[in-house]
Amino acid sequence: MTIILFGILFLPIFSALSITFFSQKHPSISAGISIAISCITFLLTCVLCAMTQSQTLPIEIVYTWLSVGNLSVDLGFLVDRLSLIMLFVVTGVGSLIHIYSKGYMGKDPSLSRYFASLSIFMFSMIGIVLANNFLMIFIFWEMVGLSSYLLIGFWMTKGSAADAAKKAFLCNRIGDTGFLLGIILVWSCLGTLRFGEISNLLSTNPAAFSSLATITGLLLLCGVIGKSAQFPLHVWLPDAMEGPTPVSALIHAATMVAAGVYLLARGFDIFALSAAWPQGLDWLKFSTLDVIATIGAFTALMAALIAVQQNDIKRILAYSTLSQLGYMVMAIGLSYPIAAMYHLTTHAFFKALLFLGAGSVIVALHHEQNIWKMGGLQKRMPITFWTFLIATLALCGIPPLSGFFSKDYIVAEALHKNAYLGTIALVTAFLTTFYMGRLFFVSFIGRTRSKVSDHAKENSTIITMPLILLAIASVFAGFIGIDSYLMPHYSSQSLANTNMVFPYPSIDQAPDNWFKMLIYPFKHAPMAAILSICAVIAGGFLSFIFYFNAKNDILSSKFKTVSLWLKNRLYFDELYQNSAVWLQDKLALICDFIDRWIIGGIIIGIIYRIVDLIGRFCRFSQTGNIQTYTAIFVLGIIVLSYWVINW
Amino acid sequence: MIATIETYLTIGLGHYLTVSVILFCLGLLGIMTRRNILVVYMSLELMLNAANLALIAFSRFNQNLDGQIMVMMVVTVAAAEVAVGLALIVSLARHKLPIWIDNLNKLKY
Amino acid sequence: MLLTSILLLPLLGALIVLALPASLRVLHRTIAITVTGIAAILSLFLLLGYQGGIQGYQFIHEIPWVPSIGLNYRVGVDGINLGLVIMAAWVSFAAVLVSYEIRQKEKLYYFLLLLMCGGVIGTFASLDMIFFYAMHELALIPTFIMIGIWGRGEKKVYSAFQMAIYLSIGAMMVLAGIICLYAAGGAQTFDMEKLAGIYSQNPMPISLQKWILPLLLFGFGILVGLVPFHSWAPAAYTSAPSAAAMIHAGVLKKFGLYGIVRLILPIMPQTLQPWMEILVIMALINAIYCGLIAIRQKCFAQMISYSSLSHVGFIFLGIAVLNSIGLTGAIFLMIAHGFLAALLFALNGRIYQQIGNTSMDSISGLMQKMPFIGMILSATLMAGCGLPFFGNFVGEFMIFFGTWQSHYSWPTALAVFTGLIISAVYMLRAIRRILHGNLSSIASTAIDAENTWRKLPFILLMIALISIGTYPIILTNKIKDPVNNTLEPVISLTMPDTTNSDSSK
Amino acid sequence: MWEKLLNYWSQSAPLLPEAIAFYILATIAILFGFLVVANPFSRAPINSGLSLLCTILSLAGMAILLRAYFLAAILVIIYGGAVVVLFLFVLMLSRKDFKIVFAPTRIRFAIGMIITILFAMIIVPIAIQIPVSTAVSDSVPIEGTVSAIGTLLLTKYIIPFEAISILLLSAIIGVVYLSKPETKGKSK
Repeated sequence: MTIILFGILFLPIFSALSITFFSQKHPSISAGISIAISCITFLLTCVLCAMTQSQTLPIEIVYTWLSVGNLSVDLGFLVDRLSLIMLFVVTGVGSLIHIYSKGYMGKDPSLSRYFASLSIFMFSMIGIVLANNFLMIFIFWEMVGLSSYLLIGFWMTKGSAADAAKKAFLCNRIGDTGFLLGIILVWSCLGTLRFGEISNLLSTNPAAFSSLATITGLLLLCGVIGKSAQFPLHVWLPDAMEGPTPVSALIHAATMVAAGVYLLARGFDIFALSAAWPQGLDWLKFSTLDVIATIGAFTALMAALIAVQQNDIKRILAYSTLSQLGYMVMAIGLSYPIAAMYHLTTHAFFKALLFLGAGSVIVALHHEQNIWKMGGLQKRMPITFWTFLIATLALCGIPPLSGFFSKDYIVAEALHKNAYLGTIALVTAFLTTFYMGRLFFVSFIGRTRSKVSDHAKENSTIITMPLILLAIASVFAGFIGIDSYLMPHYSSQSLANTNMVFPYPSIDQAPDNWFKMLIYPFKHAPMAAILSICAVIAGGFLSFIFYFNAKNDILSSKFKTVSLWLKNRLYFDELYQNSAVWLQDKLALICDFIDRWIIGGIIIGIIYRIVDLIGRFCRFSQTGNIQTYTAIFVLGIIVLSYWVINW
Repeated sequence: MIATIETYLTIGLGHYLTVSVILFCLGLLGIMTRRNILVVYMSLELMLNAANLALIAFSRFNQNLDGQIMVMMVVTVAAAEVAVGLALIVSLARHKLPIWIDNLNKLKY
Repeated sequence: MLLTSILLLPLLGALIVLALPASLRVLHRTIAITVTGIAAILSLFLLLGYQGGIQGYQFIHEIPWVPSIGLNYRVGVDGINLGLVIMAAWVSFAAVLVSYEIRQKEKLYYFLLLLMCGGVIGTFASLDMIFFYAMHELALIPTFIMIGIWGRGEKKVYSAFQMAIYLSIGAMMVLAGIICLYAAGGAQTFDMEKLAGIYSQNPMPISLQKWILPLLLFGFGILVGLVPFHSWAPAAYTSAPSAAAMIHAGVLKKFGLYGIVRLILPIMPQTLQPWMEILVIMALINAIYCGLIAIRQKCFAQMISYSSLSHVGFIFLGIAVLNSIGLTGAIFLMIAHGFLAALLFALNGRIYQQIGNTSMDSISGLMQKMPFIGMILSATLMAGCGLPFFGNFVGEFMIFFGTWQSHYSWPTALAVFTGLIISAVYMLRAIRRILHGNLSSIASTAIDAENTWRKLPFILLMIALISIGTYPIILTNKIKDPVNNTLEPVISLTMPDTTNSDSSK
Repeated sequence: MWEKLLNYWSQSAPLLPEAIAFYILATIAILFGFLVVANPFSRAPINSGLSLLCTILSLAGMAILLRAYFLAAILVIIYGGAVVVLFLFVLMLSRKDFKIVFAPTRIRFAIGMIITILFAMIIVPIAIQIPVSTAVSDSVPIEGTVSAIGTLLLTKYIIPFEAISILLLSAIIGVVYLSKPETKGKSK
């Protein structure tokens, strides 16, 4: 067990190191090492899953990494259902994307660097998943930030890519500041950073945080906001699409951005604490979960809106990712972590598939990303077309496909708990179908809109094989009972105070065959299921009207102002540029001015002048005349001897 | 009264030291006032000799010869010093450079 | 004996270099590499041979020097200076290795460099205050000469003098403080250990502490570059040849911080608290203010100088919070920052040597020309903005936790903000400007490190940085016991009832 | 009274010659010392030189009174025979410049006098204070004979002796170098 865990965690970094040191000049060997190792980690994960079937979870293996005073940090593995699911997603999707990358990036001269970075990513992501304490999560959290930085800026000679990488890293850092402070608060209130101990402590004494509970939760949430690109810090994710498409699929759709949701699910005990504010701030009544739900809902809606008017295929998908992440975060905010994790898993499959499909199209069209220059691909690229269709339907939430189930749980819960959030969830579902329909109709269906799309050809097996596998996963992920697998993880813990409503009151009542599973949403919350299907149909229908065989975007010509705002992403980038960046720039300018002119110029200048003046004055005593010197010398002796004699 | 006369007749360390100090002060005066570099040198020699007198007197009244050895050293150093110093003065004179103290004031700011 | 041989080897090498004729250029370099290399390898035996859990110093070697005033040559290590000695030895080795850029007056250069190496190792190994001080001066004076002779840019002489004046003032204050400590102890000893013992038995009078503490604190502060006494640092480091900058910024500057830990904390606990509260604020100003200035710099060398000052702010913070987590973090960060600063200045030297300036406006796209240097540079800059698995992160987060533990809530928040964001802003900006983007014409002639010898210093320092970052317990376990001893008088004074709360969980 | 005086005479008679000699020598030394520095009649350097000679001779006499016979000889030979003669040589062999006489400016003289008097006020009282009883009898005669000084010089003071020989040697070399006539065509 230990060996397997160590293998899963450290094989990828071993691959990165061996690529860096030995095979930097041989891209194909590097690719081979990296792919092999990611597949091995996937196999090891399967073995781990099989092994844990018979054991009681969670299993915790702890080594001390650092211990000073009462601060103790572990290198610890926490294996429970949550981490197993996430591990499965990461290694599974990860190894498929490794394979796909070989086809997508095949001719790039720095392929070795690419695979080394990808391996670092796998290492860090697995680290997050397996971590048993907050600081270890933070460490790997930073490391995924690094690998994301390296991969977004992979084509570093391109200025926009380098800038996007920098932006991503900095946005993440802003979130991480809060995250680290939150970790410090957790440590100082509870004295431990291990998840297991934290939930035990909180179950015995929910008031352990006393008045700091909500602040701690909000600070930890900052990390999530940064990593999962939620509302105030969402600006980096669309720019991150400058990276290679497989990277967008793996890091910026399926796994890394979902790490925020994973963290919310992991530390749910802390987030679920009821509102408690320190004195002076107690007029703020809301709890962490309220904030989480609001941010999630807002992000979901906003991103879906922006996606409606984007033209770059990857950017549409990026905003779609934002929107879906918003769903997941909202689910957590509704104290419903299982649904969030469920949606995370299914979303990982179909969103990765969407990105890989987009990548396939991009390769076939020689790096054309504008959807208005695509079109008519269904005949020319059949595999890509069909798999992309499946993924689109899954994302929209068409019943038998996986996206339907996970999304429906969230919508149902939202409607049940809060009418506003429910409405937002439904509107977002409608918008999702609309923009995905737009994307699909414009880029795949209808006539070819440019020469490149006319000459498009289906890609080789190495690209299509992962597509097919992911398509299968996207179809069936809804039936394999991910939700019921996760249930024991939470029911075993003290979530009584969170008022969790779940489709199944207990695991025994979970539907036991696929048909029951299929109809379960209609049985459990028929209203929600029907409403969301209606929203999907409405969205699909509208997009069909607007975009089937359309020459140009009707919306942007009809609603010019709205369209302009949406196209420019509601001017968030400009806002930040003119506020935060401006402020930082001016502060730096002031400090530099003080240092250069006030400290370096005036103060040192004044001291220099004073010393200089004294020196000028004193040098008059140096007349050059020996007799003067003698006189002064003798005077000195007189004074000294007088002092010595009369003391 | 008798004892007072006796003190004048018994020549002790103090007498010699007084002479030595007076000579030393005279030499000092010469160094500080005279402008001819040669006379300054002579005044210097006067001071050295005043010191020599004191050393010899110490040697005598302390009943050991170390002071006299010291005088030997002083004399030797003085000889060397006079030789080098006069050579310098001669050299200055030969290059038609000023030899007056007031003019030898280049060593300043 | 081991310590003595580590510190004497470079000095011996310096004498050999001095004895050889100036025309044997290769030989000077070979000797320098050999002696510092052996010293560096010997220093690892310190790490291996150090026994944890033993009170007091180890590897002590003592030679009476002037017994009448209690001045002895006495070297030894405990957890606090163990890492610093090893760091000094390795940075010295790396500094000698990068010196191939020096093409004139090599004999003098290697003589001075070896003096510096011996001096920095000696500074941290000495347990006698006078030797501690004198070894620092031994390393400092060559720095001044090296900047003046082999420095860069037009202002090198000005920078050298500025540095010399600032540091002399600081060193004089420290010397005065040391003499006061000696005189006030009344035990005729310069030995730090004995002095600490004496003062813990009968504390120094408060009226005296009131004067000695600020004297020492600001003396050491000037030596480290505490804002507003920091102006010498950017100027000197920009002008210095890489080896001098590496040793000075990496190792020698830690003299002041180490001095505070050794001479102020255990000896003057009674008046410490108010000054340390001031120091917290000054440390934060150091970190934030210098960090913000670093954002504005156009010259890479200036930027890393300011970033180095900013990091020093964290170390001050770790010391000033007066608890074992913070102080352990501070000492850890001293070591990590030593490697980091050495790496940065070595890289800066390489870029300067290849391109002729280090202006971030004119250089870009260097990654294409120098993949190896570029990789090391990105890794180093990332380490500088506190990425995990590099030594700096470990030190910084310990300092953050320590600051919070001492109930400094806003300082913690500001420190975290600086450590994570401001440092990231300027470090990433440097990567973006220098390494990424299109290749600028000025950089088109640059070449990567040619062979393994040229790569070796970077690799060694990088390995050191990563190994202490991934396996910090190797140092922290050794640091924490002496740190607890150092802080014992302070803690027992300030909170007499919570002395036991420090025992680990 | 006469008896007392006779008694006193008989007691102090042995002291008298030495005392008389000392007072005479001291007077000469101080008088000529003054003439070296500030001759009220002539400010010619040659007069200073000759006065210095007289001072030195009287000092040699005092050395004899102090039983430092060898040193007395040395003083006469080296100072009187070499140093002063060297001064006189330089005076006579060089240009007229040396013989020009400058009166000291009054202010300079005044400052010099003040400082000297201050100095004397500090030092002289110390010298005068020393009690006469420190005078020694000749029961244990310590005499600065050649053999005594030579023995001491070559045993206890051998290292200073050698050092001083090196000094002399270097002085000789320096003087030779300085007084060497300049070779032509070699610019400064």
